[in-house]
Amino acid sequence: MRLLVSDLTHRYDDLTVLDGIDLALAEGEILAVIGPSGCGKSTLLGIAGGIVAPTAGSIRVEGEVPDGCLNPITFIFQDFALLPWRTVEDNVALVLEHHPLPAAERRERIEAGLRGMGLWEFRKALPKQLSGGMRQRVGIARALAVRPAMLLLDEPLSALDAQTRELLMDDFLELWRREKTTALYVTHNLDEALRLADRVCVLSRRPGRIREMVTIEEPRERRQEPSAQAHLAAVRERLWHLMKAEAQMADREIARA
Amino acid sequence: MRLLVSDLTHRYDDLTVLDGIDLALAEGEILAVIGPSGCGKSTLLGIAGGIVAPTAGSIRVEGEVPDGCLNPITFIFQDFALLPWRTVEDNVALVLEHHPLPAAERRERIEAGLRGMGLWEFRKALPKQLSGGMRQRVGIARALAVRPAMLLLDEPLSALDAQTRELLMDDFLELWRREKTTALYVTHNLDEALRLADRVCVLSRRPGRIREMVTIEEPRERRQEPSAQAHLAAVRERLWHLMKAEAQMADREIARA
Amino acid sequence: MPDSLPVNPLVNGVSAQPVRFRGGGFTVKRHPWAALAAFAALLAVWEGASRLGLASPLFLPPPSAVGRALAGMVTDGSLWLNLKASLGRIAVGWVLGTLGGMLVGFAMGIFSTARAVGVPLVSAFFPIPKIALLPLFILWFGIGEPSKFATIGFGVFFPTVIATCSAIDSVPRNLIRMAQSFGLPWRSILRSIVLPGALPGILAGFRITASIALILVVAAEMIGAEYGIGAFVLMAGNLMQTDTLLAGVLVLSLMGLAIGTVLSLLERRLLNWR
Amino acid sequence: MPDSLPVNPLVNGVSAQPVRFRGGGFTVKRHPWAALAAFAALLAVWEGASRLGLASPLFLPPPSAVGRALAGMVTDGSLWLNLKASLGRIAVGWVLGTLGGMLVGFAMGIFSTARAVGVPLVSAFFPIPKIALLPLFILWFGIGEPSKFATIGFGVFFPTVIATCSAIDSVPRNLIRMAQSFGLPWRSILRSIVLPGALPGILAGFRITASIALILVVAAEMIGAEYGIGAFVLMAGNLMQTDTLLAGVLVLSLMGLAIGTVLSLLERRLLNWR
Amino acid sequence: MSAAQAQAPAQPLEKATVGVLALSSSGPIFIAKAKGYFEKEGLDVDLKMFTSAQQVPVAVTSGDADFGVTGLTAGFYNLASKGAVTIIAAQSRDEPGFPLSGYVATKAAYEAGLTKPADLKGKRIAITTVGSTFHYMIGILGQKYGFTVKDVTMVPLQDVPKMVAAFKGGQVDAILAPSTVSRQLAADGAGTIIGWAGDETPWQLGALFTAPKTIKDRRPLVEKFIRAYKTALAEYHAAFNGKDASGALVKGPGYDELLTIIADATKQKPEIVAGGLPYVDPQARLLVDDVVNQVKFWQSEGQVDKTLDPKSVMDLSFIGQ
Ligand SMILES: Nc1ncnc2c1ncn2[C@@H]1O[C@H](COP(=O)(O)OP(=O)(O)OP(=O)(O)O)[C@@H](O)[C@H]1O
Ligand SMILES: Nc1ncnc2c1ncn2[C@@H]1O[C@H](COP(=O)(O)OP(=O)(O)OP(=O)(O)O)[C@@H](O)[C@H]1O
Ligand SMILES: [Mg+2]
Ligand SMILES: [Mg+2]
Repeated sequence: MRLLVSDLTHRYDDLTVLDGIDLALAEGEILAVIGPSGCGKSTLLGIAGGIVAPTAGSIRVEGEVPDGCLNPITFIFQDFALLPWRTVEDNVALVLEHHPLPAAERRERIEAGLRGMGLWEFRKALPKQLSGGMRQRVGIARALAVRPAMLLLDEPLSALDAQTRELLMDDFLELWRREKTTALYVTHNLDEALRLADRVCVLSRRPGRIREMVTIEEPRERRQEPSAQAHLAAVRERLWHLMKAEAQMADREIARA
Repeated sequence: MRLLVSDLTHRYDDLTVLDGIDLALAEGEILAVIGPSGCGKSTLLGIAGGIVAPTAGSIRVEGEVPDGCLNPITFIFQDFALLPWRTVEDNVALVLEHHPLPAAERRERIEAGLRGMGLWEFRKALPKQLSGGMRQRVGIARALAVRPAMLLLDEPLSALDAQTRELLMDDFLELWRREKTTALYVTHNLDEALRLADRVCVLSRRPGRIREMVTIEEPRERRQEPSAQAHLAAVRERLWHLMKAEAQMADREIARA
Repeated sequence: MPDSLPVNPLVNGVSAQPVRFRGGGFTVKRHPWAALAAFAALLAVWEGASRLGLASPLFLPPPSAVGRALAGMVTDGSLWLNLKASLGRIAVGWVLGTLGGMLVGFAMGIFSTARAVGVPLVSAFFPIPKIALLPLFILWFGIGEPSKFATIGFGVFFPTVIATCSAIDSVPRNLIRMAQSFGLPWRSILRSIVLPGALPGILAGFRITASIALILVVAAEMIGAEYGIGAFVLMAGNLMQTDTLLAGVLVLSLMGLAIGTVLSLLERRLLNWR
Repeated sequence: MPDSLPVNPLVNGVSAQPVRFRGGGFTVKRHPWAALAAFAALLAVWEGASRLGLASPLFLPPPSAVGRALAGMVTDGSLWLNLKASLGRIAVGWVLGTLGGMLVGFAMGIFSTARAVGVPLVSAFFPIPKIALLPLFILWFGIGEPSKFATIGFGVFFPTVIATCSAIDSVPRNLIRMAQSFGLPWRSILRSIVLPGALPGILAGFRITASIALILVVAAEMIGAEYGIGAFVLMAGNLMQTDTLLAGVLVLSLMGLAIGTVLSLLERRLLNWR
Repeated sequence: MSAAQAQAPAQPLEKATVGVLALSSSGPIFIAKAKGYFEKEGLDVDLKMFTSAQQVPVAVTSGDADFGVTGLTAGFYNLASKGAVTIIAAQSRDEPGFPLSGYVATKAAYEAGLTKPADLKGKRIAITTVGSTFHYMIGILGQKYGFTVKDVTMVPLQDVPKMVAAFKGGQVDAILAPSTVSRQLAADGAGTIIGWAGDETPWQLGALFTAPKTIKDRRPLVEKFIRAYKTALAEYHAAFNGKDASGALVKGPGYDELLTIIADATKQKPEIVAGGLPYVDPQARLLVDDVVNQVKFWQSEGQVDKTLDPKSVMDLSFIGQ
């Protein structure tokens, strides 16, 4: 599934947070979005997923929805958004309930999702009994249960420990290899972006504009290999530089304010 | 201020999350705590700060409280815990209100905190109008406003972008140089631990036990220098290895469940 | 892999379709005219039904007749006389009941023991019909104003207790733990966390208790009241003067509307953080 | 820098003091005996006051006398007869009022237009006193059961509307956005998100409306009822049989207590996620 | 009449409802029902019990009851003035020697000189409601002793328990209350009975009424009902209203049986009922002049429409008056 964003602008009351964003995601592409805190990354994601109405501009998708996909464009939320009154397994079941699935498949999807996230033991627990990282993992299991054609990820790993994050990134990559899910991946972690993304979109400080679009030439499969390190280091350096410039400008503006 | 934890055990109903923890923090020491998601890090912090009553064991502090310190042991929360009905500046003001401070100093502390976090522009905003990272920065500003003698930080930077995180780490280091604040720093980010901590405490998967206590020999001031990199890389390797072992064991257990 | 800028073959792809907007709804928008229109429609139907003879004027006098009765009350000054007498009773009774109820409700919301004792006591005492207790009120408080304050006050007290207590339950506990961790004294926690966090529920309770106070003014003025909207309505009912009766009821409705509007303004003011 | 293990000079430091526990409180613990003790104390004080002549037996007969009257009602079968008649009325009236109120409350909580129309209408109609309208109720609904259902139903309807509507306001909007993003149909969102999210507020509303229904059974049975706890209380009042009157009131209290207990159980059951 | 009686057993009974208060003043209706006089006329009469006099004419207006018997209040005349109800026969009346409503003075007021009904001028008197029978009784007491209702302070308290409470609490000087309550207050020592309304101001307390529409459309039904009613009235009168030479009440034929019927219907103890049995006219004749006086009184009080013609509230053709 492809995503086309053109000339997108968004304002909350009179605070402009996104200004003239143009983006195109190819089938199966993973685009990482980085940018200073508060620049409008979550807002962009919300617009792409159709739950925030943009002030101006258009956002379109194109392409076929694969078999078994129940919700083509699917979110993984920064604030988890779990139902506090449902157990872990029922939180996952929620997004399958309104689809006519055979009971066995429904069960199978839930179990696969929870086992994959290491939450099977906790399937009967309520959200209040989970740690922050565990809650995020429920959110991921829930999103994967609908077999999305396009994932919108809002800092999905920020609440996780380094090791779990590592394992989950492996899982994501596995998923992408299998399903070719297109993804818009908001993160503030350059390592994640360098590990997962095909391209990295650097947003400027608010109002968010596309500061630069950086393509990572090295194919994802080979990025762990020693030969790739030089290129990755260069990209990292570049991203770092761009971000630093933004942050400093923000700092200067704030000092003036 | 020094912290002494001895033989600490905690259970939620019949889930044991911490088991026989012994810890000692020296004056001005920064101890990073890492461990798999759900192993009890937040719980440990809660107990250290006196807001979770431990099932067994003792937790004591010792040492003088510096001038101007209004709340010796102060939290920075994983879930921000901002009052939704107060503006940014009033959220910071909250923790000063019950202290007899001259109005000028009160104002000065709030302004310094907000400017330091780049939130001065947003001082009149309500939490619902902030992004996740901005909310966390309010939480940090609030904690620093009381000039704590000991900070308990629960993944304080996890919601922030790489660059802001970098700047904040600099700020923390500056603070520590100045104030010699003791800190218990829960994180899932090895880089943060390596940059900030004197020692790193690796917790095992639930029930959390101290798996290992790793001392970083290189003084904090010199860690950015090339000469330090070899040692840091070795420590990193070691921590990585420990974490991986824990995660794998957890994985195996889950598979068996 | 596509280039980084929008000049991209896909942009002109034929099959591209806009992302369907799935959000929206479940927010409060204001429609200031809708209510006026509704009231106007209601009046029109009512008057029409009367004109067409669908409702006997004895059973349901038309709004014009009720309006005439109301106009009569205005011109002979009895409206103001009755209103003045009732407003004082409602205000004092409501304030007393609300203060008491919030006090007890806060205690029950905060202290487990108070709740353990309070919940069953409230369950047992709330359903006691005030009409049955009026003789006792007369004995204890006489037939003057105090017994009227008591009637309204008790009626307001119990719903306030329940609303306050359940509003406190809905205050997020993590905020309280945060405040405790900063060493906020207990009173500050109450004032700065519990009270504002419980405010939405308490205001919703006010909507209920304000109406109850208006209803109970009738019960209160059963106790030898010479003037008062309640006494007026009772007398009209006893004399089967349905148009006057409805005029009195209309006055109560308008008071309810006024209080409701004030509460809506308060909510918009105090709960803009939601 | 200290070693990694607890064998540390500081552990034996003289000045070390335990970290003060600052959390706790603001949670609900159960004290099953507290309520019983409170009721026992209350009864003792009441009986004592009567024995010592502090309260006139005509207006506040001692609990023993009330108990005797109640026992009399049990043995001559009149308790069951009256209770049966009233229970049906309360149940039907409450269910009708609650269903209607929840329907309207949901509509008002969800649709801005419904709210814009509904809030002022509720403010205007809620304060209409049912006691004053009894003659009109007879004219409109007759003297049979319908007018009794209407009296109780209307009394329950309005508080339910308000409680439901404000409970829906307190459902976190991010959960609704989440559900929308997963393409949940509107009805599923209502059933799976809005309804359970509003449940705490709705249950608190039930506590209020259940008691209101019990209170209103007296008003309802003012209209040509031969049997019923309300009719019984009214009749006892007219004959100045205070002990019998209080026995009837006691029955209402006990019903309130029973309903309150059921609601507490329900809350513990349905709201264990908080 | 003979035709009706002949038909009765063969035909299914005609249904009718009557609204009553559970008071001994409705005794004749209870008797007619219990002893089958309605059935004899071919009627299946259903009794609807009410707790306040105001509701009975409303129920007749709404069509929930075909007939009503209760005290005459201002509210009744207002309904009558709108053409909703018409008096067709008498019910009980206040007569000398029949203690129905007592003037009771509080101890303090009695000691301060309130010893006879004429002294009530200028006092605070608890009554049920404005427009009630008690209100009128004070009006005619004033007519007798030369004061108006403006000269007394009437404290409307809606019902007996509140009146008693206000009385006991010393909030009023006197109370005008039903005999049972009056006697109870006197027995308690809380007050002194200073007279009975029947002795001071005999008047037409209550009436049997129906809707004009019923008279128009179902005249035979009304005739049958009245016949049964009158049979019961006569029996009641014979049993309870007889006096000996000294003027004291004597038990007439069927006394115990009828008393049991009334006690059952009112759910009161027979001895209590016996103490407050009102006088009825055996032919159901109405005190027409008093009814006219009532209407005029309410009109002068501004509580009944001035345009109401007092004669128009009655249709006495059924009792041949
Ligand atoms: N509902 C809202 N009303 C008003 N302003 C809002 C609202 N939501 C977000 N904003 C503002 O929009 C800006 C962008 O918010 P957004 O959540 O998109 O940032 P972000 O890039 O995701 O930040 P972070 O990395 O911290 O999550 C912020 O400055 C915030 O103040
Ligand atoms: N209130 C509670 N009731 C019951 N169980 C709880 C409660 N809070 C936490 N737990 C359980 O305790 C364990 C540890 O929780 P804690 O929040 O301390 O983990 P953590 O190490 O901070 O995890 P993370 O890195 O994901 O934040 C988890 O398994 C969780 O299920
Ligand atoms: Mg964000
Ligand atoms: Mg945690």
